[in-house]
Amino acid sequence: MFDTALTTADFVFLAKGAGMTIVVTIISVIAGTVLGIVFGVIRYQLGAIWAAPLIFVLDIFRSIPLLIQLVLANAFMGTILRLNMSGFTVACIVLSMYTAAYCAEIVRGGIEAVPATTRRAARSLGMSWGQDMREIVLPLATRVALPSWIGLALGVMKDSALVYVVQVTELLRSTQILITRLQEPLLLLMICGAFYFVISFPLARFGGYLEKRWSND
Amino acid sequence: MLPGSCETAMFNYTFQWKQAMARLPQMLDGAVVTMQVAILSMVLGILLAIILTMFRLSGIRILSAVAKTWVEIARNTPALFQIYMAHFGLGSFGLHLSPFLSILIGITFNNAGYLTENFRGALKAIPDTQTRAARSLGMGAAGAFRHVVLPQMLRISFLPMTNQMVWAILMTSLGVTVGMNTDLYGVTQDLNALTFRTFELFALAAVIFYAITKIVTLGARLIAARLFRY
Amino acid sequence: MIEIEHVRKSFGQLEVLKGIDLTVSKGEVVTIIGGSGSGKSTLLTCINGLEPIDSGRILIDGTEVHAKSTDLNKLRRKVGIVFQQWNAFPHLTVLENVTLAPRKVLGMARAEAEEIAVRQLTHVGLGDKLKTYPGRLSGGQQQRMAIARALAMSPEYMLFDEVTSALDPQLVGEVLDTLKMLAQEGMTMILVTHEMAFARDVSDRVAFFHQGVMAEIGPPQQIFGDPQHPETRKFLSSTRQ
Amino acid sequence: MIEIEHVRKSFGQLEVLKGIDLTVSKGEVVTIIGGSGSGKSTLLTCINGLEPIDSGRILIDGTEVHAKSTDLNKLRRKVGIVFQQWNAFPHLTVLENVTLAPRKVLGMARAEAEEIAVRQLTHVGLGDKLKTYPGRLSGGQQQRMAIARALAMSPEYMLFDEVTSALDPQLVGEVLDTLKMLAQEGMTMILVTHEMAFARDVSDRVAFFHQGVMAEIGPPQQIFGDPQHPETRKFLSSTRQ
Amino acid sequence: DKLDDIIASGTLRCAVVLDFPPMGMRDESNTPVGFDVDYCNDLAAALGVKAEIVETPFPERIPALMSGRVDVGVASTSDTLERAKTVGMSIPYFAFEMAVTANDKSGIASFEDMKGKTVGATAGTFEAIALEKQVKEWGEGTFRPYQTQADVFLALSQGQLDATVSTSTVAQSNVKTGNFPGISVVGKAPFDIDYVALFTNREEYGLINYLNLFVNQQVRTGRYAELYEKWVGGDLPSLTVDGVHR
Ligand SMILES: Nc1ncnc2c1ncn2[C@@H]1O[C@H](COP(=O)(O)OP(=O)(O)OP(=O)(O)O)[C@@H](O)[C@H]1O
Ligand SMILES: Nc1ncnc2c1ncn2[C@@H]1O[C@H](COP(=O)(O)OP(=O)(O)OP(=O)(O)O)[C@@H](O)[C@H]1O
Ligand SMILES: [Mg+2]
Ligand SMILES: [Mg+2]
Repeated sequence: MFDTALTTADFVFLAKGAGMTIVVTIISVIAGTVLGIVFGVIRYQLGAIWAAPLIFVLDIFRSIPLLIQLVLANAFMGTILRLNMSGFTVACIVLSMYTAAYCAEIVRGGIEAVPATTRRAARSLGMSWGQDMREIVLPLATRVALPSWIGLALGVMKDSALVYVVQVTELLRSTQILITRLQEPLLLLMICGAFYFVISFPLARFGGYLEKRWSND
Repeated sequence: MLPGSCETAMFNYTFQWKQAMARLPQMLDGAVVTMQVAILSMVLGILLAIILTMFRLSGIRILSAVAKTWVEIARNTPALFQIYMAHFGLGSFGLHLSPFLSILIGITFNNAGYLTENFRGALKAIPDTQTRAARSLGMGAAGAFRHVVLPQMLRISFLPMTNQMVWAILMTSLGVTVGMNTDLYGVTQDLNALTFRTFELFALAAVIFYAITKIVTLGARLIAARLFRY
Repeated sequence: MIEIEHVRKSFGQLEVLKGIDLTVSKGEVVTIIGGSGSGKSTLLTCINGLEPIDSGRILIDGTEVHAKSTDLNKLRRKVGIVFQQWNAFPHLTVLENVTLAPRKVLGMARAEAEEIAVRQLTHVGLGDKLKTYPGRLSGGQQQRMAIARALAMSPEYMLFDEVTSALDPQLVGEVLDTLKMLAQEGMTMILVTHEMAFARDVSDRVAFFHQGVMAEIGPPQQIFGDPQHPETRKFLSSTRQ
Repeated sequence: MIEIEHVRKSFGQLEVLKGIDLTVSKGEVVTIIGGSGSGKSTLLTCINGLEPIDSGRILIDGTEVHAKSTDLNKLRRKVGIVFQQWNAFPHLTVLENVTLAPRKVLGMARAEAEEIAVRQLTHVGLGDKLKTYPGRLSGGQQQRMAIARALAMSPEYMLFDEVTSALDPQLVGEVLDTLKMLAQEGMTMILVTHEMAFARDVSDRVAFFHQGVMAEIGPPQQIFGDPQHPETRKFLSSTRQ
Repeated sequence: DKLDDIIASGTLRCAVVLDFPPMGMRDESNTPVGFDVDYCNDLAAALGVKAEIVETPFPERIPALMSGRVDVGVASTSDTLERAKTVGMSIPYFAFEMAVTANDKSGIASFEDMKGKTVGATAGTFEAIALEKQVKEWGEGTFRPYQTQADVFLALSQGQLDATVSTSTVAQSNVKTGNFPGISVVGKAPFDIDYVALFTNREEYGLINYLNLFVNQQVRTGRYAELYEKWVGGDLPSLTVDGVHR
């Protein structure tokens, strides 16, 4: 179909890039979600006034281009703190915080969606705060939050294309490298785009499905 | 540690805030370009999203397929990819766009996709009886949409639109990949190449970006308060 | 004159109107009563062409509503309708709600449209709420605004679909008073209501619907005083309790 | 025994309880009546420590509810409460709703908890709904499930806050019957209700609340037959109409 | 100090730009090759350690060093005074002449012809800074910096750019590959010779001293000429400037 100079080795190279995209995404989403839950619960428990410093810090991660966050974190950890960190580590740290900042809001929204009366009922049965959180709030909030969370995870995967600035060769960067050598921008970009699409689309659909199903009851 | 106030030493690194502050006017010029791109891409994005929404509602299969494809590609591929595609992808067809146009088209494409999806949600929240009421007053389908449904749809999706605007501002930073060097990120990067004061320059850019997004969200709130008094 | 001839209408499998015949002359007030799901609302929406019909025909002053050649938008100016659910346009003030259609549909100038709107709103007792948004109005006020909005198009016929059934009891009266006033002014109206006392008071004829069929029609004295159809009796005794 | 002594409670500026005194002995059924906003619900949530109080004290079997040293989670096992709004856990089946607290709070084994749950659910007439999710239950069934859920903790006291007021009229009866059954079994209860006939029937004493004050308390015959306080008279005549 | 650290760690990490043929590029199996890659390997061999090539786009070379991700930059970095405020530069290890490469359709035949056209170069390079200044002086035409050298040539061959200024070696090498149809080298750019240096942290005098000596040795032993012949070919550029020491 296409007359192309693309070799198997090049596909392996692309696959490595895709692998990097996935690894960075998975690490950041997991770490970011754990942090996000912690931040979200703290944010909810403290209320808007006491949690103001936390809100401010998290807001920063949502108000500055990810590209700048990466460059700054890179410069800060390396140049200023002189920490000997790989680009991969920096990428994961920044993306995790970025994820956490959004995730915290999702978590808070989820918790707030659990009716106060339901929680009162749990407490009045003698359940402790922790039991209430685990047995009642967590499962109910998850229903509200999961669709948005899937959207967030996919967003992080797409945004991970920016970690090239800290010398991580992920999918889009691999594609650019191959474009350099092979000069077939259109074909290569199509392959790259298709990859993102194939991962993102079904999951996004699944999120939409969950949202629809759970908003009914 | 006030930027510009002094040269601060921290660990082994000596901050040179003055150098960065001296470039502030250039960076603010960049911020203006960033805002131009963001605002234009929003205006165009909203118009396109309205058109795509009408495509979806039209019931004409090919039109709703166009809208669907647009939305799915915009939502399921990286913005950086979309912008790169607008420049080099279209470039392979001999369509040459300036960096400004490339980034504008890239972000507009993205905005339109996300907003169309938002509008769909907003439409669901407007009861059917609204259209019925308008139609029974003798308005045509277009009139009912324009005078009754559309204003309510825009109001319901005002908050998502504000978020999208913030996104658009942040996305302008991707313009560098298509040769843009007049926006805030591009200017910062050029200055960085010149002086290599990476941390100071990008920290300053970060502060400017933060300020812009805050002003925009605040402004949006004021506008909402004025526009939507019901 | 509204002429309804053998109208049938189904939603999917469900036949909601099973051949309705009804003629409403100029100046007449016809009330439709009947159980939930008996097809009352459906008939009204068919009359002004919001719903298509399966067979039969509906003529308004001789124009067939569901004919292809009919300009429905034009026809609907003649036939005002107010629904059960409040359907105020929430993004417009009361005045804008009422002037919208005259301006956009009839192409009236703003000043003229506002003059008419103020007159109609004053008529229904909302002269002091012009700049208010519907969200700030009570349900009864919203319904009266909807009536004024329909009247501003100077319709020759008005259809009312349970305009009081979503209202708190104390708000019902003010809306019914508005309807009564309209009836006394000679407006031709078809109204669906559950307020039996009101129906008896205001109607020239009362029609009882049962499962898509017009089981009985007659003057209010007869329908309420001496119902012929067993279902009518059942219905009336259940609402009277 | 529940002893309430001079309890005061404010939400911000608004003083909701203005010094309440009430002692409920073992096996007694006390009903609280009163207008909306008079502080009835607030008092109940103070009794089981869901809300802090500003001054005074509440003792349950001699333990001060709001003392710092009190283990509230432990105390609450003694005091079951069922609220006005249904508060079923929607993600759990009826059986799981009832077994959750015994298992997690009392550390019961699943089998034992389920045995108790089935017994309580059968008691309130829901023996056939064990695997159903609350979303599929009627309001009355949900309230009965909530009662069974509270009973499964073997509480010594039960508080009921207008458990029927959000129900359709035909569902009220089944819940009231359940409450009556509990009263007959000797459960100590404080219940807030608007069902006067029921209150008269079931209570040992009836308390009338008015604007944060317990205006009057006495046996039902006296309160309903010969109310002393003018506000009580006003309230009763308005609810009787 | 850093010199000891490198020897102790057993690896020398070099920042190399890999879309800058023939200095740095990738072969068919996508492994890094080029003059700079060999140069780094030589340096590692001299230190008795293993070499690790860290790919860095042009704008990210210094950040990569500053963030401790690399030890030394072997990345064709021009030794400007501005940059020396931030990093420590060795003596020049290579010298570029600047060439103009144009899209055949643009009709550009010399540097002067670029006036008024759309021109571009790789963001953050010596030639980009010089060219942007020139475009401003001309007062007409547009300048566009791209993130990578590859993007510049891609844009050039697509016709998005009319011409570019790049090091002559890069220009020759890219035109030679045949990957970019419709472009050719049309002449020299009248910019100063671009001397490029190895760089490392500013305060690492021991390492800088070592790098200076290493560059000197590469020339002395003929290895410089050998590598030049292998990757570039033609007249060996001189690495010294008349009339001044260093
Ligand atoms: N758009 C629709 N699609 C499918 N079924 C419909 C639709 N509208 C109405 N129906 C069905 O048609 C039947 C008649 O409905 P209609 O609203 O005309 O009843 P009604 O007499 O107005 O009742 P009510 O007193 O409850 O308003 C009902 O069974 C209803 O469920
Ligand atoms: N969490 C709260 N924050 C602020 N005010 C509250 C809160 N809970 C209750 N109130 C106020 O306290 C007053 C008493 O409320 P409470 O719920 O105890 O009344 P009630 O007697 O139970 O009324 P009802 O019969 O309507 O349930 C009301 O004015 C209410 O608005
Ligand atoms: Mg109806
Ligand atoms: Mg209450």
